[in-house]
Amino acid sequence: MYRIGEKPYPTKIMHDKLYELIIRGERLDGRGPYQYRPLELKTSIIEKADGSAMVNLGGTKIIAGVKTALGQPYPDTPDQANIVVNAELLPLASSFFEPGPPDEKAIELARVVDRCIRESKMLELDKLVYIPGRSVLVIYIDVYVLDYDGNYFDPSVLASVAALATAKIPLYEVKNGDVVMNPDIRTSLPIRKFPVSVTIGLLGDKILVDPTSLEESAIDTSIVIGWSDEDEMAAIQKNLQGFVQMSVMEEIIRVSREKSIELRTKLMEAIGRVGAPL
Amino acid sequence: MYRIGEKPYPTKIMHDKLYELIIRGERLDGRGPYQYRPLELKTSIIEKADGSAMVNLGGTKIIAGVKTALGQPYPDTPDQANIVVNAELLPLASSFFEPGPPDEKAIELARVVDRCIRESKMLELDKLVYIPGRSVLVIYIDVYVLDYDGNYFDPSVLASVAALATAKIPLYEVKNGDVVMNPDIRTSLPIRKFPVSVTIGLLGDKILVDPTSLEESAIDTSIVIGWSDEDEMAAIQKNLQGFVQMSVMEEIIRVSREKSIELRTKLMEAIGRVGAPL
Amino acid sequence: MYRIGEKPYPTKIMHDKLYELIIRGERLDGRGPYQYRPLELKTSIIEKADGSAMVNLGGTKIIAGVKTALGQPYPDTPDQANIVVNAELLPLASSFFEPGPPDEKAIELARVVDRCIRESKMLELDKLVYIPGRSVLVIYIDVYVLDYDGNYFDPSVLASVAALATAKIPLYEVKNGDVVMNPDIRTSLPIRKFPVSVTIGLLGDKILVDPTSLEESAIDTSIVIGWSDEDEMAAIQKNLQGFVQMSVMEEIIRVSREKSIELRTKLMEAIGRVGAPL
Amino acid sequence: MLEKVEHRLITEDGRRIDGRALDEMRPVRIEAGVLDRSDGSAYIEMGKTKIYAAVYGPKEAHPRHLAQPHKAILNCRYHMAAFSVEGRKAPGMTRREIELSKVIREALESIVILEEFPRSAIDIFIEVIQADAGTRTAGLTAASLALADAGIPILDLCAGIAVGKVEGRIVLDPSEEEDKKGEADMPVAMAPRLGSIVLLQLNGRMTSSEFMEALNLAKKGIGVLYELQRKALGKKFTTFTPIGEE
Amino acid sequence: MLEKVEHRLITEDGRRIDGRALDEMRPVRIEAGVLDRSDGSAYIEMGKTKIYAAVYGPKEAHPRHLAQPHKAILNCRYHMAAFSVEGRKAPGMTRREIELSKVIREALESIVILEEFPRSAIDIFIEVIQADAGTRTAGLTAASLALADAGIPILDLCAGIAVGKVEGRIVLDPSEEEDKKGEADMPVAMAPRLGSIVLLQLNGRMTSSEFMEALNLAKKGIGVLYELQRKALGKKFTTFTPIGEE
Amino acid sequence: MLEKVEHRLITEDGRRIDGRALDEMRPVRIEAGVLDRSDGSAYIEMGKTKIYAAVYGPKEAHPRHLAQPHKAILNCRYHMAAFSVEGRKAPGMTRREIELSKVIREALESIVILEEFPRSAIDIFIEVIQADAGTRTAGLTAASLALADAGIPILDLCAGIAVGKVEGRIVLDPSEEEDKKGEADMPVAMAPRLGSIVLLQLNGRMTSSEFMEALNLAKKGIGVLYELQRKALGKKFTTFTPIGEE
Repeated sequence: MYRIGEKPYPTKIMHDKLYELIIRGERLDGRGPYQYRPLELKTSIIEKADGSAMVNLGGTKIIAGVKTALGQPYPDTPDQANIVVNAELLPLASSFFEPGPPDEKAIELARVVDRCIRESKMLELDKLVYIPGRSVLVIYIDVYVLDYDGNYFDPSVLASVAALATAKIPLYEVKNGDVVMNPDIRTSLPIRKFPVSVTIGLLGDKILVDPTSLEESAIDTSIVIGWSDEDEMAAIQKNLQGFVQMSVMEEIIRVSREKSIELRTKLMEAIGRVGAPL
Repeated sequence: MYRIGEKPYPTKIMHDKLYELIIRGERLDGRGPYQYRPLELKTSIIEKADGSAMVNLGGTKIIAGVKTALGQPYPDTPDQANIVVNAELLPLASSFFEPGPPDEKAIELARVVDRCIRESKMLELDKLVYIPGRSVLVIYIDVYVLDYDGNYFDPSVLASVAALATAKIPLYEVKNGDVVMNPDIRTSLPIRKFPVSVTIGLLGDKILVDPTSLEESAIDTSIVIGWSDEDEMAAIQKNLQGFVQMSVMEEIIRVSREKSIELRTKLMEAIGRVGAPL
Repeated sequence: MYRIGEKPYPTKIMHDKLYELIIRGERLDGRGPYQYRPLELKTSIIEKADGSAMVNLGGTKIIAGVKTALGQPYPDTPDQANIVVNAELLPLASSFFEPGPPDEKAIELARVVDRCIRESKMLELDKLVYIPGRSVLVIYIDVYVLDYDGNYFDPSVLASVAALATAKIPLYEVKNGDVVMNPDIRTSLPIRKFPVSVTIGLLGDKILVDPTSLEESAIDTSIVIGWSDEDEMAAIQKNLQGFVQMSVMEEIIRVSREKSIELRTKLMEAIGRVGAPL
Repeated sequence: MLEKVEHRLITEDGRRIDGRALDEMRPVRIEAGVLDRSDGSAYIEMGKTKIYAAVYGPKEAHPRHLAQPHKAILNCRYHMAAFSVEGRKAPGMTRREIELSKVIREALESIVILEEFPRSAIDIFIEVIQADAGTRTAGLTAASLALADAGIPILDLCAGIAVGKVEGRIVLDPSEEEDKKGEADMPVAMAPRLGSIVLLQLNGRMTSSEFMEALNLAKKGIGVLYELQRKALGKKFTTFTPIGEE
Repeated sequence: MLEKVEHRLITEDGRRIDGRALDEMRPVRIEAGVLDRSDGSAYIEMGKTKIYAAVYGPKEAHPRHLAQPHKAILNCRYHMAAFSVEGRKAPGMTRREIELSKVIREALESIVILEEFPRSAIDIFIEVIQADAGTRTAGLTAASLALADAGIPILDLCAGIAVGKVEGRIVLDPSEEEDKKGEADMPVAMAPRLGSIVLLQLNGRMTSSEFMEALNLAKKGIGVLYELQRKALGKKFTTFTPIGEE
Repeated sequence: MLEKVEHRLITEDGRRIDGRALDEMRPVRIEAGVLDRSDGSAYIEMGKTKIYAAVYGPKEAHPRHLAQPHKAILNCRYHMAAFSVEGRKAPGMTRREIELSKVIREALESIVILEEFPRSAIDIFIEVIQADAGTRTAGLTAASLALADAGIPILDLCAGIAVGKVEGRIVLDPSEEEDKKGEADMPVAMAPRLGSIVLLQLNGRMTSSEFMEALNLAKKGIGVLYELQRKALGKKFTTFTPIGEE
């Protein structure tokens, strides 16, 4: 699988070293191939946001905040609330990130987070419509990468979903044709699913879950799979150059499904939804 | 006329060579001084546009599309429809074009096309007003240069005029003070004139019509003249550095008028308006 | 106070030279430490603006124009007119200024001018509200630096205040719930204060007022102080790298107050308000 | 006040509303060498989707600091004409166009032998003049052909197509209506001779087994496109052979 | 409900509403050397149109890759102050300002002997502080003077003026009202000693013969401006002579 | 129709509405070394204001033409998260953020010994994740700590705090409500050991004597922050000493 000369020399050495390890089921940081780094998830850390969460996944630190406002629906979805996802790879987080407007990596991250939330039907968007075609809830999700040691997809989805799941939004009511905010009551967002994503790196036909940034620089390619629940995927994004062999696809799906269940369990614990019926 | 040292050396050689040819009435590609390259014009190639046309003029390929929408008139023309012309020199078309927002050349192209259409009074803009001061038709004309071998002005005007002349726009009606689209009927734009532009290159006091990109790099200067009809000009744009001798202006006007009649005949044929009274 | 190596070599020489002079109470252009350069102020030079002024302070030339329009108030100030200040360091004015959107220096200048006007309560903004929360006057102040020989703050404030103080704006009236312009009458802006700013350069613990651009390149740091009137400051901006010793702050305030009185007198003369009760 | 009647996208006899079978793609037209100025170019039509692609390079990378000492850099711009869609797309690159430019570039980086041209750049421009579903995969198919047309050494051609899930059924090459109203849309691109996936995205819900069914259906469609690419190229370079194939 | 009464722009005795004859230009004021920091500068007033121009250079071209081995590059920015027009122009360059910067630069490139300064750049900045018709030609007239004031070698000064067609008559130096309500506006600039046109645009309709009449009228006005330019310059460099003129 | 009742911000016994004394600052938390990737970092909380700062460098300055032959350049970006404020701040740098980046950078340039690293660059990033008054001074305090954490030689740490005038009284570390409704807000930062002010701004009205009172109160608060900075640093480098201090 390895193509000579494709990577600059030091990367080639790292690639070979990682490959040698992985065929023995090992990784540089001592993890097994399918093992996530330690995960910490804290919610409600930004009092001025409707919802917020910070996730530490190994050395990757991500914060997500949710704000809501009244707005007009998009013309093609007059009876649905709007979701707007913005992600920024802060220059604080890595010497590889530059200040400035979101680049293609940040835009891809935002759009993958958006897809996991939107396509999983996580939110009951039709319940957040106040006057169809005219007034709906606009849900802003802002994701910032604060410290970056590989795999920003999975903790960004976790932080966004946790922020949404714990958000307390104003209660809006229609009075005499106007939408007014009830200042006394805050309410939860109507939630159906708890999507999570699993990022898988490939070294030839070998799988390694949750790559660090060192691993990312040396692997052949990578694929992110978003799961709505135990049985359905909602989003996929192959996201580096390189090949995925047709022959490993089934294994990728199988592993990602298994890990998604594990991540969702941790998510539910962190947001206090353990055992809660959905 | 020729100024030593003005052009880099290879350009100077090309300039001299072209000048030697033109004084014998010849050009590199075998054309006469006043001869256009072969012209092809196809309309209605983009089903999703209200009107569209593709023009091949020698090795220059241009596509124009017309879209319409309801909008507010400009404050100083409350009783006229709006025209918005945008042009892009796609990086696909030439190694001299860069990706990114329209640069000064693209903006100039858009504004010359706009001037030919607007100043010729081609469209009866006052007939596309639904509620004066509040609701008028907005006509978007988007011009893309797909392949560039010199002279993007003339085929851009041709493609834009052909797209407008063959456009089928929705029928709007005012009902109870609202403007509503009649979904069953599509109608033509009200057209008065068929403007065309003629681009003329100058080598000293010698005229050469429709320069190629090789010729453009070596000529002294260039001038674009838009004709509303056989008798009236609507737009002029001198558009490269360099001098136009006062003494050749009359000949430039004469030749451009003659060529404009020839181009308009081809345009009318291509859009099926041969013999149609205007 | 002077730190070795901090400035490039020629700047260090200039710094030392200026310091030697200033301890003798002298400056390169013959001025005393607390002396402003010659000041000229002309108003009403742009007929198309509601108010305008040009200020020459030594070799620094600044023009400010005031335009007004109807607009919506900001949500947090529903019963106040809006002030919008824009400043541009035109590339015309100095080889140090680049074309393009306002950079950090231009933005700082605009915001310091804004602060002097806003925080001094110069304008009675509550008197320019036509329909609270919906329709107020928007006052645009555009400042352009045309020629730059140091200290753009003070003449920018002077030009802006003079343009506001001499502006003739349309009279707006509320008729049947609409705000309409009375085309026959123009009126003055309601004015409470005449703020001025004083820019002070520091060479160690030595003060020099109104630095030239040569001085600016060599001084240790600089501080701009805006005075609402004889007794109250409205704005301060330390605006270069470098230290201000705590021990000189009182002297800075004292000198700036004294100079502000002098500048305000010149301003009042120039706008014909001498002796006018406020 | 009328009740919303759900449009039936698939008839009882397993036909789609445009008459196609579930595993049938729209009419395709692929041509190479359609633009003169570029070093390589291609044109593709899939139904009403119409796309030009052009390649410039290898050429000097600039700005210089972007040049890579061991290989060429590949730039890719996927762009839609303002009139290519319903309504009018505002000029300028949308976030969607920026994302698609990235995934298409990454797909093409997999097949181009970048190490042959250290310090240089290869530019790929994809211009969608009409968008009617499947533009990213059709654009990639055209771009891959344009690279070959430019004579740039590649490991293999690659081609792409979308598969969808519509009313519970897996369909090949969804139409715009199927894409919008269906449950899932999955663009896939492969380098067929290498048995490798170079682009893979999913928008919408699928189970594991549906995914595998969809992936295999995509593979079938890609095989057809691959043959059309080779034919289009054959007209120009009758001797073209992907590297390593004899 | 009132009937629109057409404003008569030209009276029966051939006068314009501001009292000028058809071939009469507005009061002009031209000065050189008005800004200290720049290498050369000028100020022009034509009626209420008020414009500064400044020149910096020749200086090192940067970024370096823009430098030309055989000549200087010339940059030009025509910009209007926000308060220069009716209403308020938003800050930032409009499409109109970008186009005019280009045509003015091309006009000036014709007269500057760029070959004298290989690898360098000359920057020209035109700042319209009040716009009341004829700004591009007045701006060019000031810029040409600023170039001479900067001591940059030029083949000739150039000057420009607009001519218009108003109620069927050709007029010199149209006012803003004539420009808006008239049938045509034609900015022209020439290098008079060389008998050459360096800028020419037309907005609006004219026949061939009207065009030639307008062009000749422009030439007349340009002659007047040229003399004013030379006088303005004379105050500074009494010995200034365009190259080749003895 | 209700009469507006003025909120009393200071009670009769000289307490503020959040219970603080006039010269009392909000609870503060300062930590160093909180982000792994950067060369130095810090975190600060002052009340609900929460800010990260990170330092990268010294490293090669690029683009190259920005490099200074005699010293390092210092870049600083003060940025607020979209969710950090009431409402939602639009992404992208506002004019306010650009100005604050400048004044914070200038403050830090005063303390960093830039001459030690000719031709290089030091980047400072300040990310406000919650803004509840005093962000520029808290951000500067964190950035100064991050510089020390990165081992970059500095003349002294610097720390900042705002002082305000509220209902005629000078208060330390105004809350957001005091900032909005009060008469003046004055951010101050000092390098305490050097007795020098590195940042000073005033928004609002103060007399000379009020100003001096406010400045002295700021100095007091800064002293407290300075000790907290040194403690935070001590946990990492117990031997840290500002240059020249023995």
